[in-house]
Amino acid sequence: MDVAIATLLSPIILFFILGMGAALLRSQMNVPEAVAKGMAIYLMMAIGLKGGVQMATNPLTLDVILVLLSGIFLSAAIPALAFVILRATTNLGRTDAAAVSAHYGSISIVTFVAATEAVRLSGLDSSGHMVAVAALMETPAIVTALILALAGRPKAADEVAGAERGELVREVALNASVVVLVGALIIGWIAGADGTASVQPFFTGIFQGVLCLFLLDMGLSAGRGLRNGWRTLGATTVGFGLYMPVVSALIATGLCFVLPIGQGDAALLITLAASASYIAVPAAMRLALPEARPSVYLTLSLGVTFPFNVILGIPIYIFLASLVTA
Amino acid sequence: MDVAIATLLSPIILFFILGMGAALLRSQMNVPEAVAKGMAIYLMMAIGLKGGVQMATNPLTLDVILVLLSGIFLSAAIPALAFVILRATTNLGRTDAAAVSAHYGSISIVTFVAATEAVRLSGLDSSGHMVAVAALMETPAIVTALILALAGRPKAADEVAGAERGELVREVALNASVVVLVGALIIGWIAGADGTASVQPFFTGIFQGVLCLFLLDMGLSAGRGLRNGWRTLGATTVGFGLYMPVVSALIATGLCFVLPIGQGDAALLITLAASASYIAVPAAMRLALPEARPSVYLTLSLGVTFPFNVILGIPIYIFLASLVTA
Amino acid sequence: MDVAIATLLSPIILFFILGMGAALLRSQMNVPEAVAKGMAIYLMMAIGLKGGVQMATNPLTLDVILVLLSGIFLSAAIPALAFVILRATTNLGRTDAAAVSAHYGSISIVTFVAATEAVRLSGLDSSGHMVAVAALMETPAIVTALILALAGRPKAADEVAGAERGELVREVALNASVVVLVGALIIGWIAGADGTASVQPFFTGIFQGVLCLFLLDMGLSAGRGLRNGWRTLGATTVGFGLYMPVVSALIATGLCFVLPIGQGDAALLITLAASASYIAVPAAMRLALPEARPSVYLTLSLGVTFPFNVILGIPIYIFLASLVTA
Amino acid sequence: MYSKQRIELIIERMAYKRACRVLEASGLTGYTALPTLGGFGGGNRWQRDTDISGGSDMVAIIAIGSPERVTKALTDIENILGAHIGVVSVSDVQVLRGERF
Amino acid sequence: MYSKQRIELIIERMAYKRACRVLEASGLTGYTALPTLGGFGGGNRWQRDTDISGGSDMVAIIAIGSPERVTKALTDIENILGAHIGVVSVSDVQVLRGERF
Amino acid sequence: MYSKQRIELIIERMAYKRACRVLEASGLTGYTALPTLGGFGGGNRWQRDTDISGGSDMVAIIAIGSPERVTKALTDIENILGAHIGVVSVSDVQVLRGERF
Ligand SMILES: Nc1ncnc2c1ncn2[C@@H]1O[C@H](COP(=O)(O)O)[C@@H](O)[C@H]1O
Ligand SMILES: Nc1ncnc2c1ncn2[C@@H]1O[C@H](COP(=O)(O)O)[C@@H](O)[C@H]1O
Ligand SMILES: Nc1ncnc2c1ncn2[C@@H]1O[C@H](COP(=O)(O)O)[C@@H](O)[C@H]1O
Ligand code: NA
Ligand code: NA
Ligand code: NA
Repeated sequence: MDVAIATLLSPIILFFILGMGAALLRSQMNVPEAVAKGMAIYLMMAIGLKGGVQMATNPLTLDVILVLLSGIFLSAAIPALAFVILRATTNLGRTDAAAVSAHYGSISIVTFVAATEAVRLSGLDSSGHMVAVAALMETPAIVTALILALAGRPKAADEVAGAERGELVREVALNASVVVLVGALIIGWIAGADGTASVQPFFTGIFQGVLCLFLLDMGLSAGRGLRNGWRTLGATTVGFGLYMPVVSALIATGLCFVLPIGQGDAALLITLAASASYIAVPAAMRLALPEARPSVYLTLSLGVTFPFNVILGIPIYIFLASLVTA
Repeated sequence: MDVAIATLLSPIILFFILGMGAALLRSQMNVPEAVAKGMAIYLMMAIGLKGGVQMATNPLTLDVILVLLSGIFLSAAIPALAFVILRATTNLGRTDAAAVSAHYGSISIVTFVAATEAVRLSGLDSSGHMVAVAALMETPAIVTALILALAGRPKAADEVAGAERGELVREVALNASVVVLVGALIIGWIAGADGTASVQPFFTGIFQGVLCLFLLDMGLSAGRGLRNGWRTLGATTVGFGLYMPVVSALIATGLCFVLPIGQGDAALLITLAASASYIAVPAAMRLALPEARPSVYLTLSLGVTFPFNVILGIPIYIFLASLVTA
Repeated sequence: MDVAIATLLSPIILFFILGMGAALLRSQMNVPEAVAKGMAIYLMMAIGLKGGVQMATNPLTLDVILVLLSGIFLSAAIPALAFVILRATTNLGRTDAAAVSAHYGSISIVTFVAATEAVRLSGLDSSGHMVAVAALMETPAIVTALILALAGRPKAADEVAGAERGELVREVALNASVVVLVGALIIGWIAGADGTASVQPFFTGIFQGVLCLFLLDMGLSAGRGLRNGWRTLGATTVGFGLYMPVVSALIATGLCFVLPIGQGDAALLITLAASASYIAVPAAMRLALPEARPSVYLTLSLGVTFPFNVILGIPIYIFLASLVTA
Repeated sequence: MYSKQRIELIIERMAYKRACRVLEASGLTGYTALPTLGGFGGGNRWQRDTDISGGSDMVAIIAIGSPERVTKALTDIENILGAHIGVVSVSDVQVLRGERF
Repeated sequence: MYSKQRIELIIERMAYKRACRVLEASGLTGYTALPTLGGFGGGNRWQRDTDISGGSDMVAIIAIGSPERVTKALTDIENILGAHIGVVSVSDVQVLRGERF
Repeated sequence: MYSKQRIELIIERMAYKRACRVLEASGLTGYTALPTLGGFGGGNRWQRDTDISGGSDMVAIIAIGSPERVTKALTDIENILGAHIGVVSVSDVQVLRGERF
């Protein structure tokens, strides 16, 4: 409870709420796209470096590898469940349902960061390899979702004109967040704490502050997404955006019971499972399933699930993690 | 005198002069719009947070409320005086004169920040609620100016096609500077010094440096505004841009004699009165008085009054404040 | 050798390699132009300020003036040699060869910064006036190259329509890097260590980190330049991009033997001679020699020579400097 | 291919929403707005970057539609351009999938 | 002056490269892409700034070419627009140096 | 509505000011410049973002004016395009308030 309130009253969350409120009140203010993109790259560099430096001091044990594999499993499995639920409870077609489910299997790196802060505020420790888990969870969900979407098609659909072999793989494997996150992780690993000392004022010192500005923008983005898009979503679809993260979190919690994982890391793994992508997966869906409607999956992931996770979800996930290790 | 020289030789002012010089010499260099907008949001967050944290420790006394009300009064009253002066001494029409006067009633947050630094350099204290005063002074001037502009019209003008009820109110009450400044003030107030400690390296540590970069851009902007626009202004209008800040400052000084206010806060209130808006008010004027010429009010406020205030005005206003408390 | 490895494993260089690798693998990721431009201005302010503050404490001795003059000499002389080599060994025409040679006489400020870091890592000292040397070396090369290009023309070419007297001089003398670098140098000189103390967290504290982000972008830029452009270059031209920096470095090393210069400063002067411009000179060439092909000079300078210098060249140049003072 | 018309409205940014409302009200099914860098008009040059006030910022709006809807939109656009800074031009274009416009 | 045609293709950013390949394959000698700020279509407004996902981002592509090449490109563009969000229009223009197109 | 012409000049950024001077000198009453993202020409693709040098950056300039002024401007534009990278096209448009152009 205290954690929940401390999280809610941290500047990061308050700026998110400010942005969301301003957007819902139809303020015209905005953060320039270029600045938001620049901050997104910065945040991923910072997270990657931090994770890499931490990993440099801890050997890659079997325990760690088990957690990495669990992440991949969650990312690949959750979309199947999400797809079944969506087809059963909403009026989304096969393609839309598959596209939405890809988002819920994949992860949101900002939710991950917010959870890392909340974990720290709760006095728990988390380890650097959770960043690697996050990176690994980005893409398996896309594969599952494509199988689900294409399974229902009578025969292989004709290619869109101008499509090129390998463009989807390149997009999925070499998008900015994979390149920067994994790249910075490796750089942190190579350079270690000593080698990265001179860049820490930038990547650690001002990190929390930049996050405030970024979350202000996320709030504007989520609020506007919600205001423009909620009409295209039925009530059951909106409902899905609220309970699906909890469902994923419970599955991850179950898994944590059998994993050799600390409380802090468990909270992060649960959060990753619960979080939904809103940058990398939408881009991949536009290439792979262009007939799926972005207004559905973006509104749901960015306008419904992201605010839910950041404001209410994270304290719940930390609580779930405490059950595991209790 | 020493203060004046110390202010003039601070990197902030020197970078402003550098930018203005480069623009006047027709250098093509520029700071990208997106970066400038990003910095503007950053500066307002930082100022708001700082003010909010300070307010969290000081109760909202009657003295403070009196200062807040004085700010509102100054913002509402100065445009009336400015309007009369402009109509009497320049050849500006009613609408142009009203639009210009709105700018002089409202405030420039960058001038405010520069004054805060100069006040600190002079060894004086200022309090967090001056940020609230600044926020409150943004808009009353617009109301006064609209009354002045519309009073002269035979009957209510036809609405511009596509105009929407409430758009002006939304623009004025929810523009970026109001949202971010007031929002950050409240967040600082809620989170307090402890809650904001982790974001201080970003919002306090690098603040002065970011200000240098921002003022370089302001210098380029002011210099270019002046070079392109001065021909549209008559000599009496340019003169207005130079003496009006001093007139407003004197009025505020008079008010300070009867207010329960410290020397540092007095210097800031006088500076606020003397400063002229160049972002929020122009935007409101384009909506409310589109027939007023932006080349007049922008050149005056950004190209004449802003440089005057930043380079020469602030030391004068600090001196005036010393008279009040002497 | 140790220096070479330490340099190679510093985060700055690793991020450069990451960016270059991502571009060569055809990743679509990019850093927004506005952010890159903003960082470029920041870096030049920081370098200038630092140099200026250092110069404030050291008098401008005859020794320093000799080094400044040597920089100007190198910038003016190297293009003549480069031109002769290009005409003899490649199939570039007179105009293209002159344009390329201008780039190699002028300097790359990012290479300079990377060298400053490597010099520091090697435990050597460098002095603030090397920033002034860098600034002075930007333009003489352009003059030499123009003379070489125009000498071969039967008579003065007709002006391009819309060309204006003085536009080239303004572009060369007042481009962003000259204005900011020289401006910040003077500001650092005036304000000194005390006056700039409050801006140091921004301009010194986070400098190394910003450089990482900037070099990630440089890597993307260089990699893409190379991938798109190498086909337009013959093998001898690519070779020129690899050996010319070493040739220039050797000339500068020779000069250092007769100059009153420390080891760190010698390393920087050699690096400046070896580095090639990719922003200021291309812009000047578009105005002065529009018929020269940007795909040639940009690919060479940004795609070949810059990576060579940053990854392999700098350790070589530090080694050369050690010979001088040994 | 179907014959339609293309409106190109270059208008100050503060009036952008007003223009949007007018275009939507006229029944046009879509439009796209593009940013601008600078320009010249009334004897003055302006430039977007380093104009901190954004005061002379313009947007270019492109809308493709049937001649009737375009004509309908133009009346209100004329009204907007009476008050706001801007320029409008109309040209003939051919489109695919004509039922969409 | 030579008579050519001008394609204006407004298309979602993720399909930009596909459109480029199609234009190049049709033999067109060049095109230029412009950024967009926002727009309206299918009853929804969108705005580029502060849409962190970039999900509704569009680009405007302008290509000038001979009528034959333009016609050739349009078949494939029609195919792309069957799957992707976008609008295309074609108009007549006059150019200098007609042999370049 | 009045018949005018629309120049669309896509030109490398470093030659932007030269183009502006030419347009102004020809008596055209206004123009607007738009940023570009990337493009293709002479067998090469280019992309604005992450081209640190800005070397291949282009701008698109739109100017609406009377046929005489447009024709006058085109002579000098042809001269500029002899030296600088770029493309120009002219089309017919209808405008409101024809006396302004
Ligand atoms: N008639 C039109 N004129 C110009 N742009 C359009 C038009 N229709 C659609 N668009 C653009 O294409 C996007 C998608 O439209 P739609 O396919 O109708 O959802 C819109 O958001 C606009 O940016
Ligand atoms: N046919 C065209 N249509 C539109 N833009 C073009 C065309 N040809 C060239 N361009 C633009 O002009 C630039 C230079 O082209 P080029 O002069 O052919 O190298 C290209 O990168 C494009 O941005
Ligand atoms: N003839 C024109 N062609 C294109 N854009 C124009 C034209 N006239 C004006 N503009 C644009 O509209 C703005 C305001 O013009 P004006 O209303 O003449 O002051 C200019 O700065 C240009 O961006
Ligand atoms: Na997930
Ligand atoms: Na004021
Ligand atoms: Na050199």
